[in-house]
Amino acid sequence: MDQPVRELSYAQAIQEAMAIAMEQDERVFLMGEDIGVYGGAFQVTGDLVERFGADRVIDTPISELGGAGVAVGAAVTGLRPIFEFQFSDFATLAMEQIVNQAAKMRYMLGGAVSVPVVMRFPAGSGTGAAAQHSQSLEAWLGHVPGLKVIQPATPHDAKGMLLAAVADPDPVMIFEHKLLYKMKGPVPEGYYTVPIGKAEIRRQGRDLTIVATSIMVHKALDAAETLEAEGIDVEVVDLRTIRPMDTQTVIDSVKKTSRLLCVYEGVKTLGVGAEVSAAIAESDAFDFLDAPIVRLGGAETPIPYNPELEKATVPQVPDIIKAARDLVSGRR
Amino acid sequence: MDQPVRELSYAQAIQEAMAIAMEQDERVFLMGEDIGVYGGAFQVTGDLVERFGADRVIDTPISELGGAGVAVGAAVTGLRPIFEFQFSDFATLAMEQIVNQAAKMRYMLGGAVSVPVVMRFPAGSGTGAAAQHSQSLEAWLGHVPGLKVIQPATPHDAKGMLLAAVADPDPVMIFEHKLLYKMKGPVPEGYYTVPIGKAEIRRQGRDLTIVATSIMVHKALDAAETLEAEGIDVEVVDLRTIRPMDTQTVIDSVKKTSRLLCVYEGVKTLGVGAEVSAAIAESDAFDFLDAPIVRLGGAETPIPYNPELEKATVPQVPDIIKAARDLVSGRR
Amino acid sequence: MAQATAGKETGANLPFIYREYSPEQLRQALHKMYLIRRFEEGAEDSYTRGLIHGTMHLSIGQEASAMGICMPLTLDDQITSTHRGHGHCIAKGAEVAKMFAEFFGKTTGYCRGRGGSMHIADVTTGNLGANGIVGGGLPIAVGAALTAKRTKSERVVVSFFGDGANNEGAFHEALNMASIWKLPVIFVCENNGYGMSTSTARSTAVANIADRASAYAMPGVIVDGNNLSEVAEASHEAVKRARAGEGPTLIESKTYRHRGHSKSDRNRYRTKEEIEDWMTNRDPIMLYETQLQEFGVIDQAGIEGIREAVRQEIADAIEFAKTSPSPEIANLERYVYTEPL
Amino acid sequence: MAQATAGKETGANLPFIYREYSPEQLRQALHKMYLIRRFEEGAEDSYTRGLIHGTMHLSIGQEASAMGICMPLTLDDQITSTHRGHGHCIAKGAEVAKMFAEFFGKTTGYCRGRGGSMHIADVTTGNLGANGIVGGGLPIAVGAALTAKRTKSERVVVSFFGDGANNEGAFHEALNMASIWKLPVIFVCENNGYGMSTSTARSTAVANIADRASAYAMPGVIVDGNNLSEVAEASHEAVKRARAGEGPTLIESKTYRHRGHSKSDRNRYRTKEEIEDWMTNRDPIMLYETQLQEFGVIDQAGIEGIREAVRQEIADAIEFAKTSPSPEIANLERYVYTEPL
Ligand SMILES: Cc1ncc(C[n+]2csc(CCOP(=O)(O)OP(=O)(O)O)c2C)c(N)n1
Ligand SMILES: Cc1ncc(C[n+]2csc(CCOP(=O)(O)OP(=O)(O)O)c2C)c(N)n1
Ligand SMILES: [Mg+2]
Ligand SMILES: [Mg+2]
Repeated sequence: MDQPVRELSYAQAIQEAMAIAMEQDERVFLMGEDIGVYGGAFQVTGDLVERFGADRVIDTPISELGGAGVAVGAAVTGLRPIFEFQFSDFATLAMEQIVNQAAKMRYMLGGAVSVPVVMRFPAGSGTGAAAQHSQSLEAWLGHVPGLKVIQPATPHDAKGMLLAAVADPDPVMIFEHKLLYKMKGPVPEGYYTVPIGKAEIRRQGRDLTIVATSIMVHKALDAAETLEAEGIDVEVVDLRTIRPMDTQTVIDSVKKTSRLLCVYEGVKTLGVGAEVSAAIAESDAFDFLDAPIVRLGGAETPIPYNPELEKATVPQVPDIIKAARDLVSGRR
Repeated sequence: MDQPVRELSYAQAIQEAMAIAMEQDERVFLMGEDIGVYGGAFQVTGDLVERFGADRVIDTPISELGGAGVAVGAAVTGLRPIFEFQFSDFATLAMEQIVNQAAKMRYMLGGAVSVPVVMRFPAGSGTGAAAQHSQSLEAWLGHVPGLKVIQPATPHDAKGMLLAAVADPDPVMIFEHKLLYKMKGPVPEGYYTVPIGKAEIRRQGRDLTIVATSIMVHKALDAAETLEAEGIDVEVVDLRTIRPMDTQTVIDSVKKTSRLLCVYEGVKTLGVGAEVSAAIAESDAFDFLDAPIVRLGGAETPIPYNPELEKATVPQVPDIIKAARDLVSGRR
Repeated sequence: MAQATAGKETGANLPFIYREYSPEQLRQALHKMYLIRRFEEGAEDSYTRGLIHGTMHLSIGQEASAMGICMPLTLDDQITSTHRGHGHCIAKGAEVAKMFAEFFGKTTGYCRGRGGSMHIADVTTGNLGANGIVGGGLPIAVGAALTAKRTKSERVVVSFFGDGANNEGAFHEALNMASIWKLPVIFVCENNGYGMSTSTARSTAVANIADRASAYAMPGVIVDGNNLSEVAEASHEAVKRARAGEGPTLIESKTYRHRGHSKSDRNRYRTKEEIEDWMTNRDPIMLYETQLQEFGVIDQAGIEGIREAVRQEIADAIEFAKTSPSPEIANLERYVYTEPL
Repeated sequence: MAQATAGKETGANLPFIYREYSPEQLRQALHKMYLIRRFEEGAEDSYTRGLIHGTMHLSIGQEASAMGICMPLTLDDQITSTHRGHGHCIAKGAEVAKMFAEFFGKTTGYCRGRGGSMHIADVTTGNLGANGIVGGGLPIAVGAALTAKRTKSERVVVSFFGDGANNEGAFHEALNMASIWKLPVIFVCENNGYGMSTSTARSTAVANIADRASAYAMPGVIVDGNNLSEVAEASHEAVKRARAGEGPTLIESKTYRHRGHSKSDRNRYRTKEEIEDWMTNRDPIMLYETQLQEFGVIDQAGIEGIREAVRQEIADAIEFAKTSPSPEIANLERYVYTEPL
């Protein structure tokens, strides 16, 4: 990339991507609850309504199913909507339109249409908002053919992947961890894309591969620093896309390190790490494995309100360090 | 069990279970679309409305979200509803009430209530009903703490697990494969339960463990017959419960056979087999594995209408035979 | 269809369509209604012979509703349809050959064999698709209408749905948004008295679905859905309103399906007498035919001509479908995503 | 509360509550309204000091609505509440100490620290819980009312929700089912003019939420939500109707929240003047206090007594919460499932 690079927050990076997309293409517009004058529950749309008007930054009524369906209908007839769920938890109200319509319409119609809709899902725990405002539901949508599902972990990727999503002819679901919104990082100016479907190696290492998603990438990198001091050399793979998953990058990494740890915030059972683990266990990387594949996922509980309990439900840096140590030392 | 045993179809077994539950307990009642005089889309409720009246076999309007919520509200205030979705695909409309309310209410209220609701989901492909009436979505609900999720594979288990579900203080989700409804099998008369959370070994074997769910259990057993003639001795584990999953039974089996094949109808990626595979790959059975863990799941596509395509989307007996042969012979 | 003055008689007392359409157009409408009827009979027959699998929902008895609504629509206008959508598809302009091919699961079908009856669509004539999800098409239609408005086109969008669908949350959310944003969309409730086995009296708190229009501050119009002219007139009004930027209309078209809900209906919830009455006294094609003759737009020979033409069209279409190729298994995962060019 | 004749003055011209309740009961109502106000002020203050985390939605300005609706309810009656539910919880009978304890995340809280503000509940006094999902409580209330009807109890169920919630599909489906089954449930829309930042004019196709009642064939009643007596009178009527088996009522209680939507509101969608007007001229507690004095039910000293008692109650409650134990991490997975006894 040749463009000048600034430090932006993850939320600012997304906002900038949306602004660029709207400037470039009349068909792009935003829909969601309180994304206009309020600026969005997490201030991601911010002041975009002032720049682009209430016609292109549309406040919907509190109607997630209908709103998502309107976005699908607009996409299939030629527009390029970016639909914001206020919290990913409210996707539970719109699964019908996402899964039965957006994901399947092209297939059911034998290729007669495309559905270029982008949906954004502020996700994850850590804000004290309790069980109905803290879920990580990316595994559900990752299970649905017809959708593409991404989880950018950095401001750079948040912008580049959103622009890739808008350019994509198919429905793209973006899970954004709420605790990342304020995280800063280098973001090039102007237009660029980061490809959907490609994992990124964030740190090279020899002893152990950690595949992490979203905010867990940063926790894994933190853990890797500590582990390095102990002589454990960790490779950190940022999965970035849940569907289609870039298992090849993980396979190659595991062939090098012989050990795999999957770290994700969603509930452990049937969460994203289950797929990563299973994909490796059935690949030719299996023969390179020196130890069981370990998963660190969310606890088997709704997210609690109490902050200490809340923290304990999802993997933290010390958990990752301990799991890595155990894995490398052969402790079970 | 001491009760006399008859041959009943899977649908009849469920109907009998519901009748017994309603006879035993005034609090039990049925809700769903066209479950009254129509007898249910798959004739599972049949003539129960004549026996128990329209007050206890309640036809709802076509309002899945509201209907599921009514069931949750009735359960939390002392009744024992059994709610039928006409097709499991329509659960997409009710995920809010299932996942945010039924699954979490007890937790969010610190144990002050229980939510003894049973929901039934006719699922799966094979009926030519295309993409919006053929899905297998058990993996979604299996990802949700607070729910119990079961997939009985035989008439015997369908009855016994439904009665266990009604007796259970927590929300139990039952996925019933539509192609099983007409399958017959021995069913004891009267009341009995089959425990939720226990897998069942359907066939003992030495060379390979096949973990299968729902209709795939029967396909796996068929495959095992053919494989036996070739000298391959297959152990077939009927998983029966998705959450909480009985991984111990699978671990024990894999320690014996050293090979694992997971067969399930849901989309392969992030389907039930991903969890089975991952659970084994992180268990102490890992050290016993002589080969990669192989999964046969649904294709990465919506279910097509054309019958040949439809068949090709989900594992069939020859696919299982081939996968088993390859696994045992070390072919990849 | 373009407007013109019709028939032998003229004057303000003529039913709407005789004032609005040419005799040729009126005869074409009869032709299409026959095409719908015979298409469904042909599909039913093919199903019975095992040539079509799965299930299907026939709209026999509801042809005037589909036809009347589509009369004022241009090819640029769009519709979303339902599980009971064959009539909508044909009325909007689809070819029966490609529809049969779809039902037979062939690559020449509108959905290349991937959709079948429940997803029949012809995007080229503005049909965005039948829908397996009751109420699923309503928000999509609102979205299509948003496109129409944002792109400043003249296009209107019609969303067909059943009486049963009116109790879905999607209905509520869609009508509210269409109203607040004054979108060019027409909600057409084909009230055939039942959602599967459940009568509107048992499922719906109000006597007429149109009574709910006031909750969305839009006009609610009730028409005899078996009277082509009445349906077409209501559609005209609503289209005019929509094109003028005045927003949505809810039309309730009261009709009846002669057949069971789908292929697995024991028909325990309706009396023989009720069905008999609608079939013999209120058949929309019969009523229209009689009226056309009464106003001298067609004679018995003309009717026979249409019937024969339709018979041939259907026979040819079935033949086309039968002899078309099936999809190849190797192409199973095609159309899941948009392939790069 | 039991009925009794009130105050110094009598006669048919007295506002409803003065005819229906004893002076003691009327003073208790003021006490509770103060308790709600001071509870929320205390919570706000604790939040500012970092003693409470997460977010919260204050109902300051809406106390007459919560209180008035709950006046005719018995402890056996049930409610479902909302994200803005502190007032409902207290009005229905909960103890502020256990509420504070919950907000502080303690094991002595109503939800043992698992729920917080957004899930505050007191099942023992009939509050089935606040709800983080807008509209989420409506179907649940209908289910609770189904239980009440099936078990032939006298119980009624009240479902509180906001104006924003009225555009959710859940609203539509719930009201329709309650109506067709004639269930003893009362839908109370607390219309404070905005769903978060979106005014009802921008979100809702009708001028009044109660205008939608006709779509469900139930009475729709509009009351001044800041006038305790008006709210209580509407609630009385609806409760009578529900207990008599005549089915549901929709009450729209027009009110206003003084504070921002939650703790992260820049307040760009309302004018200072609008807020100022409601705070100074239409504060429900002030209005009620004035009226009580006017009818001689209380004097200034009495009011001071109530204020002082509430002050003490709140201080004690906060102290209780502060000194209560936190849950142990080891118990993280408790209450996910019902443990066998
Ligand atoms: C969301 C959803 N719920 C239930 C069904 C099953 N179903 C298909 S058609 C139908 C009845 C629909 O009734 P109505 O809307 O009146 O249309 P009609 O069949 O009478 O044309 C039902 C219950 C479905 N397809 N989708
Ligand atoms: C299903 C759902 N959508 C959106 C939200 C986010 N949200 C919380 S409160 C609120 C506004 C609700 O407005 P209203 O119903 O009028 O209640 P009020 O806040 O005014 O009391 C929104 C959009 C949510 N919690 N649940
Ligand atoms: Mg109908
Ligand atoms: Mg409000």
